[in-house]
Amino acid sequence: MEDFDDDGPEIIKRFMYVNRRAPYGTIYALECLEVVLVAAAFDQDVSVVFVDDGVCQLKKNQDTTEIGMKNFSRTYGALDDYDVEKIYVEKESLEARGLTVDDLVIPVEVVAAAQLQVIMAQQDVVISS
Amino acid sequence: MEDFDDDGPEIIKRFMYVNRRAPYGTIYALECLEVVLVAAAFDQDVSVVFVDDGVCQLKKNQDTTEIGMKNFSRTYGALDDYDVEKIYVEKESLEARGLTVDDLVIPVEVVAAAQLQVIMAQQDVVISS
Amino acid sequence: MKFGILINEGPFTHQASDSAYRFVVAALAKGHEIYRVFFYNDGVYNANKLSEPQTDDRNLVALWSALAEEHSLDLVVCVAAALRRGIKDEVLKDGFRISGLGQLVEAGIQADRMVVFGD
Amino acid sequence: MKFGILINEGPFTHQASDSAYRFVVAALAKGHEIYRVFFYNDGVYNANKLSEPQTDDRNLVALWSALAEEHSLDLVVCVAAALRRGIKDEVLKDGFRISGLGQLVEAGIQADRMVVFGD
Amino acid sequence: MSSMLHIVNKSPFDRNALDSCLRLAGSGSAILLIEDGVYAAVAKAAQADKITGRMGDCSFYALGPDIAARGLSDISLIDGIQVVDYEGFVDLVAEHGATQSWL
Amino acid sequence: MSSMLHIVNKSPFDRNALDSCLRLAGSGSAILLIEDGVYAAVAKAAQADKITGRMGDCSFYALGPDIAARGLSDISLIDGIQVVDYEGFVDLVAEHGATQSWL
Repeated sequence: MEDFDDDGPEIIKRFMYVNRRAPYGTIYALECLEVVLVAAAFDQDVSVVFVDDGVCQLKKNQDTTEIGMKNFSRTYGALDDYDVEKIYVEKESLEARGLTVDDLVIPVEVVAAAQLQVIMAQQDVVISS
Repeated sequence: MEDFDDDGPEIIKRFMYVNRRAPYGTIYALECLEVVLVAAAFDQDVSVVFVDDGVCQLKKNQDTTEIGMKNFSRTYGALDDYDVEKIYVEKESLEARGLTVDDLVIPVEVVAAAQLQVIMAQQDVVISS
Repeated sequence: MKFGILINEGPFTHQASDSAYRFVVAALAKGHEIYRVFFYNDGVYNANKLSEPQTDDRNLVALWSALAEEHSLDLVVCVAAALRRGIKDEVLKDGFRISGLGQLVEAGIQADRMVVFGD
Repeated sequence: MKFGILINEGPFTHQASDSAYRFVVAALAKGHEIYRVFFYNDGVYNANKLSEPQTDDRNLVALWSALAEEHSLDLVVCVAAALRRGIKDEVLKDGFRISGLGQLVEAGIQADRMVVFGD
Repeated sequence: MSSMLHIVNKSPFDRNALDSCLRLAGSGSAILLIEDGVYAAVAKAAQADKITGRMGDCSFYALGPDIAARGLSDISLIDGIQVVDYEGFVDLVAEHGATQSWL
Repeated sequence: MSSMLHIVNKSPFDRNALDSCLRLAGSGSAILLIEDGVYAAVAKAAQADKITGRMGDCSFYALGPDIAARGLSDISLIDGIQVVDYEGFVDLVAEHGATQSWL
């Protein structure tokens, strides 16, 4: 893994990865997850947000056998192993889709839109896809 | 131009091309227009519908100089030369976007959703993009 | 019954080509005929033989090509859409051919049903 | 100021690459520095040298390549996204290089601002 | 010509495709939800009344493989939506008149 | 860190991007409409109240080149939306904190 300490004083920034899309219908969910797993190896302050249809990425019991696509929902469980611990799900988005935290494949912090406003405003870099 | 008369009895079908996207933000408007111009050369019953953001394709006074993309809005004027005469714009879509027929680059038939339901239901082939 | 298929998106980014592929497999299994599969817009990327998915992922370029060989499918890539996107003979997968938009219209005329898959 | 740019869509189908190109030109004109342009998702298609737009249309692949040469821009194509989409060295336009996702994260760290262009 | 088959592949939360389909599909149409369109089939979703409002004069279908992929097999769907597989999708196309995809 | 810049490139009629941006952008944010996002700037559009409702606590901008391309130069925009060119876009990014694109 790359190490940028030699380039000067270490920079630690707040990175937020924003997921607003459902899985499988488009590749954005999967390719964003691939970015987050790489980003976790850098010594930065990483958070991942699921809002709008992004919350659907975390739905339990995904079974892609019949659509022939790779089921990557279990990979979200690896975020914890990579020390990505700030995982936020917007309350309003979850409720609008008829879901609760019990439906999700990993433990998350459910935040209301008003709280998420504050968290987003604290970021240095926001990557959306 | 291809001629399929030799393949058997001539088939005349009702083809409808449905435009639901704004121009420039995506290429669908332009590439759909390219299909319609080719389709016009076949001896079929062609209609073109503009609904939702598709109505924005026909807005007058488009000037793409500063975005560096090709302005294809004048090409809609060629539909008449190609004998494509059934051009429908949904009334509700036009109004929601604050537009009127005077804002459009070509003469069209403005139809209410209830009429468009009937026209769509009469088609043999519906091509959307 | 004869089906015509139009695919407007490439492999991977949207599910369109996956859905179309499974529809075609199911139609063939039921004894229907596929008159033609036409690739338009970003759909032309489905014909790129350089595509190399991860080994645990599906490879739509290869799947379409194999299905075409097995069932003599006519897979047509739009020349105008392909040229601007850099899909040319040198990267064209076996089983696909490049031709004009007239092939789409002709499929609409000759097939009993046309089904469009896109974004 | 140093800008990092992320482009998630290819040329033609979405305006993302056009908008990013015009943003970068304007930033350079104002004396800013472009730390890196990173191409992800379908953005990797911007590097396909076989792309051949109509003569009266813009050619983003060529425009990015020329801008990179003129201003020594670092245009990085994500290797994982590119491999599955068939963008490899044999079709890579001059001025682009293929590398890993770490280059995107590094751009986020080193640049003062990151701007994302996509669908 | 028999009634049309409308196909919606977009989430009703993200796009206007379902709205437009429901506005423009004639009485007696069949409406099939595929890909991200299947999120519209969830009974407890905020958008569910859009479909229930047309349940009387249209028939609704949802593609089972897309429901399963998205983990919705353990979720209640709107009463009256029929789940089909890809072969059922083919049958729907064959049994109806023209097919319109609301991309 | 100064306030954020939010970028919306989607039509408010087709997608939920503007809705989500307006729900999650904090007070004092700058919101820039580009590409198909500029349709949200039309004063007579049915969606105009979405932006006027946040005009008090956010600042709104729209990209002139995208407005001109779509033929909206002869149309009234919502009062208070400032039109900028690409150099103005660059300035907005430089003058604010993080930039968030609502794709």
